[in-house]
Amino acid sequence: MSILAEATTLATTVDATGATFWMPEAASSVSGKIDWIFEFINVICYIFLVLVTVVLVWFAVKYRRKSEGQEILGEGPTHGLALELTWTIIPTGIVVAIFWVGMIGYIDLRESPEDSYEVSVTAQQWSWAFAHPDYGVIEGNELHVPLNRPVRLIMGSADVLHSLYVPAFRVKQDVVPGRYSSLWFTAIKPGSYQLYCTEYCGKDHSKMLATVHVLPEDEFQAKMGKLAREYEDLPEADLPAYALTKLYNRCSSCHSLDGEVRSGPTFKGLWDRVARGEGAFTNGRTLQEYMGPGGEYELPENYLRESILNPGKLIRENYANVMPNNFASQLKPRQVEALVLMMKHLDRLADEGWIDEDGNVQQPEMPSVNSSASRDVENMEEGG
Amino acid sequence: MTTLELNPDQPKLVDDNYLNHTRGLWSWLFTLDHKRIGVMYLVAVLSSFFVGGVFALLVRTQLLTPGGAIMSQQQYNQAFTLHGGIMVFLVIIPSIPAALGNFVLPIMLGAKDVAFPRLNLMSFWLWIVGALFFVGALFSGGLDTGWTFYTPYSIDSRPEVGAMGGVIPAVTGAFILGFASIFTGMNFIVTIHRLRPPGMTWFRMPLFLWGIYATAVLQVIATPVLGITLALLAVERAFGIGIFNPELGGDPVLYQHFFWFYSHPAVYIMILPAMAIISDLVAVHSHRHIFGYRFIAFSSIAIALFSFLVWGHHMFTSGQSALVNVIFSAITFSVAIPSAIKVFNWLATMYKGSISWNTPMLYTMGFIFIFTIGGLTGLHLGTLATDVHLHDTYFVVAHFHYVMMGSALIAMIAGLHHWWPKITGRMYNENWGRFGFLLVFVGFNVTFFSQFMLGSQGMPRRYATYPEESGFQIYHVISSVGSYVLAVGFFVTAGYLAQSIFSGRRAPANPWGGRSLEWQCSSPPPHDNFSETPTVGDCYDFTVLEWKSEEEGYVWRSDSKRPGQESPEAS
Amino acid sequence: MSDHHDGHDSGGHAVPIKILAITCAALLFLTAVTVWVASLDFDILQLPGINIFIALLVASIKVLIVGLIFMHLRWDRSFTGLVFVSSIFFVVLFISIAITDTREYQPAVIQTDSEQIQQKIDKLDHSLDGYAGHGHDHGDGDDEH
Amino acid sequence: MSQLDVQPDAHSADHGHGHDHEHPPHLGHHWENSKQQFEAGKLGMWLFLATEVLLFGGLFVAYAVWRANHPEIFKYGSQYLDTAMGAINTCVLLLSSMTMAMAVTFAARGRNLAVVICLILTLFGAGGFMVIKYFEYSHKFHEGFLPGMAFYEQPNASHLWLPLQEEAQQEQARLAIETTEANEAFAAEVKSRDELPAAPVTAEPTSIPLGATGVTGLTTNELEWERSELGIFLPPKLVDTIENQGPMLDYAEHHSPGELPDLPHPLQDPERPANAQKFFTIYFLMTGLHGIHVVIGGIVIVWLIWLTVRGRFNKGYYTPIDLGGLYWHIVDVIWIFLFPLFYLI
Ligand code: HEA
Ligand code: HEA
Ligand code: CUA
Ligand SMILES: [Cu+2]
Repeated sequence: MSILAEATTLATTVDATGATFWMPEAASSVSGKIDWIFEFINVICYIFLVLVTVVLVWFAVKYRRKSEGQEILGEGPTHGLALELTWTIIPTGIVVAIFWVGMIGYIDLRESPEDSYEVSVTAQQWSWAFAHPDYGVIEGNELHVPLNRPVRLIMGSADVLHSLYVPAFRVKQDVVPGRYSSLWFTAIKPGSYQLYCTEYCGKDHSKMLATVHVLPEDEFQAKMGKLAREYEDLPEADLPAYALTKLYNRCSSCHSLDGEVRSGPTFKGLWDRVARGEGAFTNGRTLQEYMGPGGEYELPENYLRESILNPGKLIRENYANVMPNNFASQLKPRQVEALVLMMKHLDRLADEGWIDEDGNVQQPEMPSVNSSASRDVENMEEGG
Repeated sequence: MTTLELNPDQPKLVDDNYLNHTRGLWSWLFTLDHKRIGVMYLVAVLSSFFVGGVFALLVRTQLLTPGGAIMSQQQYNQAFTLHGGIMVFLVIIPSIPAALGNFVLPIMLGAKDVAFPRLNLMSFWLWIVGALFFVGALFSGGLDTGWTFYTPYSIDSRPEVGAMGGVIPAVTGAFILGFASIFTGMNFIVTIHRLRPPGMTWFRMPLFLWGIYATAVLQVIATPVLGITLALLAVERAFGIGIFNPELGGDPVLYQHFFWFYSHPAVYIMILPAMAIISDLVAVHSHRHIFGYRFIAFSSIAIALFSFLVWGHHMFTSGQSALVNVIFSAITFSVAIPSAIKVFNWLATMYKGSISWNTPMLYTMGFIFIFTIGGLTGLHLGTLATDVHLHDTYFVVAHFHYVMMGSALIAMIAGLHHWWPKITGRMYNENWGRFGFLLVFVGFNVTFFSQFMLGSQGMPRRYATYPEESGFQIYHVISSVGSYVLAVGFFVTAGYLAQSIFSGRRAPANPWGGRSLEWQCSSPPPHDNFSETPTVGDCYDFTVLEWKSEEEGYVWRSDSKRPGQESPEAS
Repeated sequence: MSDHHDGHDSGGHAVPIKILAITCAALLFLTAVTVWVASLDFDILQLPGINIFIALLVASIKVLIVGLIFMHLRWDRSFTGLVFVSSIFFVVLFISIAITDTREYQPAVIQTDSEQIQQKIDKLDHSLDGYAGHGHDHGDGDDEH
Repeated sequence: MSQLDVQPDAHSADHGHGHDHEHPPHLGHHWENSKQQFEAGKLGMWLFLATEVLLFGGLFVAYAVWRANHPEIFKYGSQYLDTAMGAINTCVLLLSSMTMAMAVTFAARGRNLAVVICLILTLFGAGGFMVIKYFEYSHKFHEGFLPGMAFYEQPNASHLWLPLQEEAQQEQARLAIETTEANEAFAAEVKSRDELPAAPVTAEPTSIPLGATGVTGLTTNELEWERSELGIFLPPKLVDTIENQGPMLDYAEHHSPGELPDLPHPLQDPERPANAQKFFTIYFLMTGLHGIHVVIGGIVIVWLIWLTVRGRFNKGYYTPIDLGGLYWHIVDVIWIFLFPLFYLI
C-alpha cells in the first residue's frame, strides 16, 4: 500500500505545466493516468534497483577477498527452495499487477468516446495534412483542436509508415498505408504542443513535425470560420506572402528557394525559366513546345498550375515522378493561385525580407506587406 | 620423475599449443580447430565493434546541436542504420557464442572439438561473406532503412523518397549472416548432446554451457524465419510480389510480425550467453559455489521458450489489433520472471563468498547493475499504456543499450578478460583493467541514462535533428560527452589488451581459480585441448583449490581428494 | 525406443523392404483419397472450410507416416522426434497469431471491392459446377489420374 | 591408462580419450566411435531439417494469412492449376521417397549394388518431378500467369487515403483540374491581375485517377528503377527479356483451346477478384523454393551414387546415405503439404 501511496505522491508532484521529473507537460485527459502508471512502475523499479545495488555493493565489500592466498572456505548455502520460491512468486505478483494496470489504461486509450470531433489526417513524406470535414478546412503541418472535447483523428498514409505522436497528450499511433488507423485525445489545456512523426519514414523523418493548437471552444469556432474563408478574405496583394508562409512548408522538402537541387526543381528563378519556355521533359520534348498561343499552356501560370495539381503529366528531365498527385484534393483553387503567384513574385518576396539568403522562410517577422489577415491568425494563436 | 608427476593438478606447460601447433596464414584461415576459429571470430567481431562504435560516435556527435552538427539528414540515417545493423548482426549475435563459445565450449565439455569442425569453419566464412555484403551496402547506394528494414519504405526504390540502393546487398548479407549463426547453433547443440564425455552429465555442465545451449535452440529455430523474411523482402523490392507492399495489396504490419518473430528471440540470443558468462564468472570470482544451479539452468531454457511468444510487444502502436496487443503484453512479463530468478541467484552466490575485485568480476558486477536497470525499464515498455507514450522514443534506445551494450557486450568483455589468459597465454595488467572498467562503466551510464530522460520527455528516435525549443539539447550533450568517455574507455582497454599479447606476464593454467575443465588444461591449450584427460567433478566446488604464489595461479589443494580418486592424492 | 538398435556399428536402422513398400502403398492410397475428397461438395453440411480441413488432416497423416517409417523416427531417440515436432509447433504458433491479428484488424484495412468479393466467390462456385477435372464438381473425379 | 582417466560417473573405464581402439578412416579425430559420430550426424541433420521447416514456415505463414483474409483469390487462382499434374508429381515424390528409404535399408545390409539401383531410381524421381514441374511452369509462363505484377491493376479506390468525404472531395478535385472553365477562369484571373496579353485557352482537360494519390502503380520511371535493381542479379540482356515479355498480353493469340476450356484468361476476366495475381505469387514462391530443394536433393543423390560406386560405404558406415535420405524425405514432406494447399482448393 505504501508503494501506491508513494507513487501517487510522486505522480502528483508536478509543476504548473503538469510536467514531472520524467514526463513532459501534461495536456490531455489521459496524461495524468499514464503518468501515474509510469510512476507506479518507476517506484517498483526504484525499490528493486536499490535492493539489488545495495546487496551487490554490500556483499562485494563485506566479502571482499583480502588476498589471493586467502583460503576458500565454501561457506553459505548452495541452494534453497524457499528463497527461490520467494523471488519467483513476488515478482510474478508484481508483474501481474503492472500488466493489469497497463491494460486498463490502454483500453481507455483505444476506446474513443462516441461524440468525438473528427479530423482526417493524411501523412506523407514529409508533411502532415489535417482536414476538418465539418468546416471544409485543410491545414498543413498545423492542427487546431477544441479544448475539452474528445478529438478523434482518422489517419491514412499516402506512401510509407508514419506515426503521429504528441508527447503532451501521451498518445501515439502509426499511420499505415493501405488502411485507416485512429487515435483520440481530449486536450485539457489551451496552448500549442509539438507533434512528431515517430516512425522512421526516410530522409526528412526528423523534419516531419507539426504543431497542435488547443483553443477554447468559441475561439476554435472562430478560427475554423476564419480558416475556411482565409483565402477568400485575403487581400490580393497578400496572396504570395500567404502562400510562402502558410503553404510552402509542404513543398519545402523537395523544392528549395535558393537554387539548391532537391527532389524537385528549385523555385528560385523558376518563373523566368517557365516564362521563357526553358527546360526539357523526360518524354524528350521541351517546355517550349507546350507553351504559347496554340500550345497546351497559354500562360506560364497554366503550366505551373497543372504542375501542382497533376505533377505526373510532364516530368522534368533529371527528375523523377515523385511528387504526390493528391494536391488537387488538398488545395483550394485560390490557394493554387496563391502558390503560382508566390513563384512569380519570389524575387519581390526576397527583397521584402520574407526569405533570407539561405532560402529559409522568415515567418515570424511580417515586414512591409499589409497582411492584416495573416496577422490576425498569428494573434489568434498567441491568444490561444 | 619430473615435477609434473609431483604435481598432477598442474598440466604440463606444453610448448606445443594451439597457437603454434601449425604455422602460416593458411593454417589459420582454413583451420578446423575450434579454438582458432573462435579466435578468428573474436578478431572479426571486435573489429566490427570498432566500426559500429565509430558510427555510434558519429551519431552522438551529430546530435550535439539541434540542427545537426556534422551530417546531412541522409548521412545521419545511414549512420544509425549501419551502427545498429553492424552492432546487431555482426557484433553482438556472434560475439559470445561464435567467438568465446567456440573457444571454450568444447574444452569445458571435455571434448576435443565441436561436433562438425568443417561446418564451424564454414560458419566463419559465411560470416565474412555476409559481413562484406552488409558493409558493401554502404558502397552500393547506401543503406538508410534502420536495422528493422520496415516495409514499405525499404521496398520503395524511388531515389528521392525511397530507401537507398543498398537494401538488397544488406539483406543478402544479413541472410548469409543468419546462416552463419544457424550453423554455430546446430553445431553446439549436437556437441553438447553427443560429445559429452562420460561423467559430464547435464547437471555437471558449467552454467555457461546451459546458456549456450538455450541460445543455440533460439538460433536454430528463429533464424530461418529471418532468412525467409529477408528473402521475401528482397524479392518484393526487386519484383514487386505484393506480400508486404500495400500498393499491391500487401500488408506492412505482416512484415513486422515476420521481422520480430525472429528479432525478439534474437535479443535473447544476445542476452542468454551473456547471462551464461555471468553465471560462471560470478561463482569463480566469488570463489563460492553457485547458488541455485538448477534454477539458473532451467531459467535459461524458460527464457528461450517464452521469448518466442512475445514478439508483438514491438508492435503495440503499429496497428496491431488491441486483442493481440493485450496478449503479447501479458506474455512479455513472463520473461521477466526467469530473468529475476537469475539476478537473485547471482546475488545469493556472492553471499559469504570471497570476492576478488579483479577486472572480470568488476565487469560482472557492472553487468548485474546495468542489466537490472535495462531489464526493469523493459517493464515500462511491456506495459501497454506506457509503451504508447514511450515507443520509438529514446527511452527505447536507452533500454536496449542497457541490455545490449551495457549487459550483453559488457558480459562479453567480462568473458574476454576472464578467458584472455587462456586464449593468449598472457596476463593483462590488472590496474589498467580496473581503470578501463571505470571509464566504461561511468561513460556508459552517463551516455544512456540521460537517454531515458530524453525519451520519456518525448524525443523520438532516428531523428537527425530536433526542435530547438524542445529543451532536449542539454541531455543530448550529456549523452554525447558520456559516449566520448566510453570511447576512451574502450581505447584504453584495447591498448592494455594489445600490450599484454606482446609483453604480458605468462599466464598460469588457472589464474582465477576456476574449476571448469578449461582451467585444467594449459594456457594456451594444446592443439587437442587436453594433454591429460581432465577430471569431471562439481565445477562449482572451489574449496579444493588453493593459491600457489610460485605459479601465480590456483592449483589443486594438497589435502583434498580429486573426483574419481579413492584417497587424496599425496604428492 | 532409443535402445532398439539392430546392433551394427553405424547405428542406423534397417527397415525391411516389405514395410517400406506397404508404407508407400498407403501413402499413394491417401493421395488418392485426398484428391477424391477434395472433389466432393460438402455444402450440405454447412461447414465452411471442411475441405481444407480434411485435406490438411490427410496431409498430416501422410507426413506422420513418412516421418515414422521412412525417416526412422519410430526407431530413433525421442529427442529427434522432439526436434521435428517442435519445429512444426513453432510454425503453427506463428501462423495462428499472425492470422488472429490480421483478422482482427481487417476492418481497418481499406478494401478495394469488398462488397463484390462474396458475389464473386458464389459466382465462381457455380461456374465451376459443370467443369470436371478441377476439383469442384459433384462427379467422382475419375479423370484425376 | 593412468588413474586420472577414471571418471566419477563412468561405468566402464575404457571410455577415456585414448586412441587405443580401432579408428576407421571415416571417423573424425574427435569422435569415440562410429556410432557416436553417426548419431551426431543424424542429430545435426535433424536440426537442419528443423531449420528447413521454419524457412518454409515463413512462406506457409504468408500463405495462411492471405488465404484467411482473401479466400476468393485462392479459389480463383487454383482453377488454373492442373490437379492431375500435381497428383502425378505427388506420386512421383512418394515413390522416390520409398526408393530412397530402400537405399538406406540396403546400405545397412551392405548391398551396395542395390543401393546404387535404388539411388538411381530416386534420381529418376527427382528428374521426373522437375520435368513435370517444368511443363507446369512453362505453361503458366506462356499464358502469363506470372507472379508479381502480371495481373496487377491499379485499384480504383486503392488504399490511398482521401481526406474529405469522397464525394465532396471528388467534386472539388474535378473543379480544381478537370473543367476547361476552371482553366479559363484561372487564366483570366491571372491575366486580369498582371495584364499579360490575353490568349485563347485550349488546354485539354486532364484526367487523373482520383484515387491515385502519392505513390502510384508502376510508372515507366519506376520500371526503370525496378530494372536497375534486377540488374544486380541478372545480366542486362535477361533483364530486358523479362521486362519486354510484359504481362503476356497476347495470351489470346497463343491460347490453346481445350486446355482449360471454360476458363477465361484472368486478364480478360471481368470476374477476376482484386489482387488475383497473389495466388500465383505465392504459388511460384513456394513451389519454386521447393523446386530448388529438389534440385539440391538431386545433386546430393548424384554425389551419393558416386560415393557408393567408389565403394566408400559398407555395412558399418553409410552415414551420408542415411542423412541424404532424411533430406530427401523432408523435400517430400513439404510437397505433401503444398499439394493440397494449391491444387485441391
Ligand atoms: C539483449 C537484449 C534485450 C533484452 C535482454 C531485453 C529484455 C526485455 N525487453 Fe527489450 N528490447 C531490446 C533488447 C532487449 N530487451 C531491443 C534491441 C529493443 C528495440 C528494438 C528496436 O525497436 O530497434 C527492445 C525493445 C523492447 C520493447 C519494445 C519497445 C517499443 O519499441 O515500444 C519492449 C516492450 O515490451 C521490451 C521489453 C523487454 C522486457 C520486458 C525484457 C525482459 O526480458 C527484462 C527482464 C529483466 C528484468 C525484469 C530485470 C531483472 C529482474 C529483477 C531485478 C527483479 C525484479 C523484477 C520484477 C519485479 C519483475 N523491449
Ligand atoms: C550491441 C548493440 C549496440 C551497441 C554496443 C551500441 C553502442 C552504442 N550506441 Fe547504439 N544502437 C544499437 C545497438 C548498439 N549500440 C541499435 C540496434 C540501434 C538502433 C538502430 C536503428 O534505429 O535502426 C542503436 C541506435 C543508437 C542510437 C540512436 C540513433 C537514433 O535513433 O537516431 C544512439 C544515439 O545515441 C546510439 C549510440 C550508441 C553509443 C554511443 C554506443 C557506444 O556504446 C559505442 C561505444 C563504442 C565505441 C566508442 C567504439 C570504440 C571506438 C574507438 C575507441 C575509436 C577508436 C577507433 C579505432 C581504434 C579504429 N545507438
Ligand atoms: Cu513520417 Cu517519420
Ligand atoms: Cu522484444
